[in-house]
Amino acid sequence: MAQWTATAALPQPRPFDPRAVRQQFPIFRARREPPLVYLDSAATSQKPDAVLEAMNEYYSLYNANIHRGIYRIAEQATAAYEDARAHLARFLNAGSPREVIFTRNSTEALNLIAYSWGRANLRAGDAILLTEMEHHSNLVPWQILAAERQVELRFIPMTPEGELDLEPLPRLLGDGRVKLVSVVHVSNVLGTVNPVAEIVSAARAAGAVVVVDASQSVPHLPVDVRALGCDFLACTGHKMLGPTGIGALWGRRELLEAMPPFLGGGEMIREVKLTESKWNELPWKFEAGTMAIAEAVGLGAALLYLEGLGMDAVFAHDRELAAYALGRLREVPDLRLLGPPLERRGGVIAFELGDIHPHDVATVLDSHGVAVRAGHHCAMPLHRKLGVVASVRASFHCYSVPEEVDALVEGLHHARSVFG
Amino acid sequence: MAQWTATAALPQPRPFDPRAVRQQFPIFRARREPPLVYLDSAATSQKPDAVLEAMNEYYSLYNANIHRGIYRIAEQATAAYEDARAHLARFLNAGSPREVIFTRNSTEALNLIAYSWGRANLRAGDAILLTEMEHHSNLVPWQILAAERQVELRFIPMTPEGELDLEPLPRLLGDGRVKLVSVVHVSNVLGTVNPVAEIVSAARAAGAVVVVDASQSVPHLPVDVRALGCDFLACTGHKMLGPTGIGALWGRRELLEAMPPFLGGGEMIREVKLTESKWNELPWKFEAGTMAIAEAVGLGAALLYLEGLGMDAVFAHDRELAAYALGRLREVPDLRLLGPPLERRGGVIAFELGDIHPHDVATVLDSHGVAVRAGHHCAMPLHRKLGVVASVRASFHCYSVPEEVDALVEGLHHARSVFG
Amino acid sequence: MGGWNELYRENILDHYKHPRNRGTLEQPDITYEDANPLCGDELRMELRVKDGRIEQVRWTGHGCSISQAAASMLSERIEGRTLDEVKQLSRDDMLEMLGIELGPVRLKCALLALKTLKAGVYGITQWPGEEEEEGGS
Amino acid sequence: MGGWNELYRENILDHYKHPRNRGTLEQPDITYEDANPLCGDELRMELRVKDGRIEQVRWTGHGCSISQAAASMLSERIEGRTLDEVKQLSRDDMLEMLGIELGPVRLKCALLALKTLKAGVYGITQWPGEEEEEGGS
Ligand SMILES: Cc1ncc(COP(=O)(O)O)c(C=O)c1O
Ligand SMILES: Cc1ncc(COP(=O)(O)O)c(C=O)c1O
Repeated sequence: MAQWTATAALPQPRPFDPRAVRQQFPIFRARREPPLVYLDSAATSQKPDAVLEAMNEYYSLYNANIHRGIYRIAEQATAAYEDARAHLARFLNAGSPREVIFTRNSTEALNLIAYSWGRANLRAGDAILLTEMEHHSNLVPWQILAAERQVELRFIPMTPEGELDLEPLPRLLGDGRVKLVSVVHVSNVLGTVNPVAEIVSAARAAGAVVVVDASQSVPHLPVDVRALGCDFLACTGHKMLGPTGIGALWGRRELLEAMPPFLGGGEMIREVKLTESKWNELPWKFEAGTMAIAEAVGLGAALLYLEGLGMDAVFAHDRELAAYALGRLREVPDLRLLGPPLERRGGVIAFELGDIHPHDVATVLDSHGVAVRAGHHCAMPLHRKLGVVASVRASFHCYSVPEEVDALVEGLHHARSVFG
Repeated sequence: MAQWTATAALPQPRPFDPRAVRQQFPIFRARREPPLVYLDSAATSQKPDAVLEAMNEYYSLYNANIHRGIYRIAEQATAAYEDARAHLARFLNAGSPREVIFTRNSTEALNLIAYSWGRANLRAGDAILLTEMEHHSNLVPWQILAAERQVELRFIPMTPEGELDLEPLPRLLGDGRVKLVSVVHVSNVLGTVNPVAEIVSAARAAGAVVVVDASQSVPHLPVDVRALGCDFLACTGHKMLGPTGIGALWGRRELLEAMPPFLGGGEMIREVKLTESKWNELPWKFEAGTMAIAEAVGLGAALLYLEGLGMDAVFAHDRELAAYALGRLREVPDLRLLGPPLERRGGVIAFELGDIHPHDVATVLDSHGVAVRAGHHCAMPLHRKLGVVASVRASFHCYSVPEEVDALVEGLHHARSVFG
Repeated sequence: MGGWNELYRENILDHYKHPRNRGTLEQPDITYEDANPLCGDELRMELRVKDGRIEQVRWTGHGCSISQAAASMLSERIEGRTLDEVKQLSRDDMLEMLGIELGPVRLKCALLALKTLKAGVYGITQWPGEEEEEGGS
Repeated sequence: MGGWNELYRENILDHYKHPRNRGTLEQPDITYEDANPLCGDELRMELRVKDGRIEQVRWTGHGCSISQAAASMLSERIEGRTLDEVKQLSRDDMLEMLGIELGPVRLKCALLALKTLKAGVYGITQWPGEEEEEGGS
């Protein structure tokens, strides 16, 4: 699987038919008037039958607690859970399933790094380097850590077009105080695909550990942790056609081995005495209490589904729709697009419509059945930097079709007529 | 709802028919040979149709991310998620839904207290009081905290019958150094129902904050946080007919308000700047990132189902089966029962069978279709105290029937003949 | 497609496009600012109070049509009323003024003005309506 | 009800009830102890080695029939073999000796003896079989 970055040539994927795909998602088969035009996949994706069936099958045939049971359904459940882990490891091209830790979501994965690696490795005077386009989930955990440990936060700046400005990177890394760099792979607001591999090599050369927030990339394009060269990567199931309640942290084995545990209890322990305990091996050292078993099974089914489509094809589809949408949105008077040119973005488009508040735009769109997000999309600093309070965001996945873009555009004209 | 404690009189519940209940659980309708005899409900419960249907409905009709969406299905999803919270608050007789924080499981709930309350309030020289019968999840988080903060761990001892010995309690609390007491409500190994209200009043009189690990009580008997008088309570969805991936922490509002956040990112923030943030109000301050939405909806359906049975009736059913099982198990030669007399236990029975290793017992039972747990059930110190390496555990829920106990007994005779 | 019609019924659009009492006071007795940062809605209320009665109201802020119309409507409603009367104003009163049904996110837009007012007058910082919701079974 | 039959086939029960090479050595060259605390299984292996060849094996421990039978079978298998041959022993070899199919929990019982042996001889502390599983795509 080739790693797509902003500069690499796109492979020629075998396309799929989004209309046929759409029929495999129960939410789009449900009749409603007006029909559902779902343009909020960056917030959460819809789920195909295969994912719901896998979870129903788990609950209906082999629901049992894992790792300890010596009976058939417990063994089945354990195998299914661990298969999902191994599957995700392959999906990310990780070196071993042991490097994949299940969490609730990306946010927990990022916090796990901050609590476990961060508290063990950062000292007063060290620095953490982030970017100005981070989602709050890749900002607040570091703020909390920084305040606790007198660690400095630095930021790779963002241009007015919503791209990272790497020019100051050598200076930002130059004094050797940066011990950790954490960057978003694909912006959840602007769709910008960041040159992560480039940042990684600069950061690692400067002796820093690199975290990639891949919440928006893993669901939409081929991601290969070894090609990226990073040390940790966070992703989240519900954005990649999987269920809520599950996400994952991938980490380099040496780093994970050396880290203290995060949450205590359950499977993460090897031996417990009243006043001390020995930790279990990876990955269980970081999985405390009964995990999201059905959700892991569901995530495994989502991976299989995505592999069936091909991640190259998913990304090509997203970008094709983005191209169509950018064209059609330019027809709408007073509409101001945010973010980079098509070549450097995925299937996410944020914009403003005159001075109509995004909430009002979204409400009018809702009356057309069009679901978009309005607000700051958990990226207040990004919005502040762009000088906008809030924006409207449309985002796609494999089931999105051009007619949905048409419905969006029609709704926007309508919003203008209401508030004009 | 009356709070059942070891000493209170049992209310007269309206009984239900466990055979009819059983038919509402798809796993018991699935044909298999031998049929499933599920005696591992203390590890995880099975799920009724109603729970699976609620989650399927969510995914098939209104799957959307919550709290931010201004479109119909996002509003439906938000309402359903918050309804589940309010429902759980009522179920526990909490003062407000704001006091209920969703977590992945009990383990995370207990860790949340240790990280947030513990790190803000405990100083070197303070003490934490636990018991010798805790599940690892109510032991290891405090061990980690104790090691970090030079805090002493103390333990309420357990008698050889598996009951708490409260005699030394005044001495344990006497020097005023105990700042936090955390006790299990119902033992997951022995089924012992602990006199929590009594411990709570002694602990609070001594100025300590009290945590109740209600993982095994909330699923099986009426639990009223105000009647218990505790400060925090942890419970877990998958043991109470709900899905995996969701649990809850209940806490007194004043305490929760004063606590710093735990995980950073997502809904827990009110305002984010690059280097600082303001926290959101309760309960969202403690809910970071996309939560387990479908799972909250499923948990709500489980609560409704349990309320339909009546928690008094569930507990009466568990105890009736326990009485039957204790009688039948006494027929098996060389079988040694662990734990207290029937009057002070719920539907959990642990035992040893001669010197046959529990794994071997469980394997023979599995060949009869009987699912029991064999091992230390995440309670190594308890087993060490009782002088046993491991035990076999059978545990019930509302769908358990006497024929399952018969199958267990038959399998145990068989195990004796194989290893005898 | 009744949604927007209903939601943006003329009254709201009228207040949004022609806000009443928008502005500031020379020497307000009570000033309070609040925001719903999740939406970017911000509101500042200024009151002149005499003998427990609100003589004058002015507000400034920015946000969506609902939050702005709500501030405008509320300001009309409270002028000349006593502070005690203000305390009685409930979430339902506010929604009645607006005359619409709202989902959870936009409910906060609708209630920001009332929240700001009550915080300024009584230091009540909860969202209107929450006091009532609570109290257990 | 074939499960227990198959699992506890006579061979395993025979080794469990009549363990071979159980005991300790006077002056072992290699001693290693390991445990699977999750099950309470514990094992201690003692070897006398000469010119890279295992001259004598003794083991002690307690645990379930599978872990005890595995230790007994393994001890018979390695006596007289070279340390290099021991290194070659795989998880599949062990399972072949036992002659049964096992779920994930009991797999660890079955492999404890081999793990202890390899740790003692080579300091390999992984569960047998894991080396092979890894390495990515
Ligand atoms: C008494 C007790 N406490 C805590 C837990 C941990 O629950 P969970 O694994 O759902 O976090 C359990 C369940 O195994 C339990 O029985
Ligand atoms: C870039 C980015 N990072 C992190 C997150 C957080 O994901 P989750 O809410 O699943 O933890 C999101 C999703 O909202 C995101 O888009």
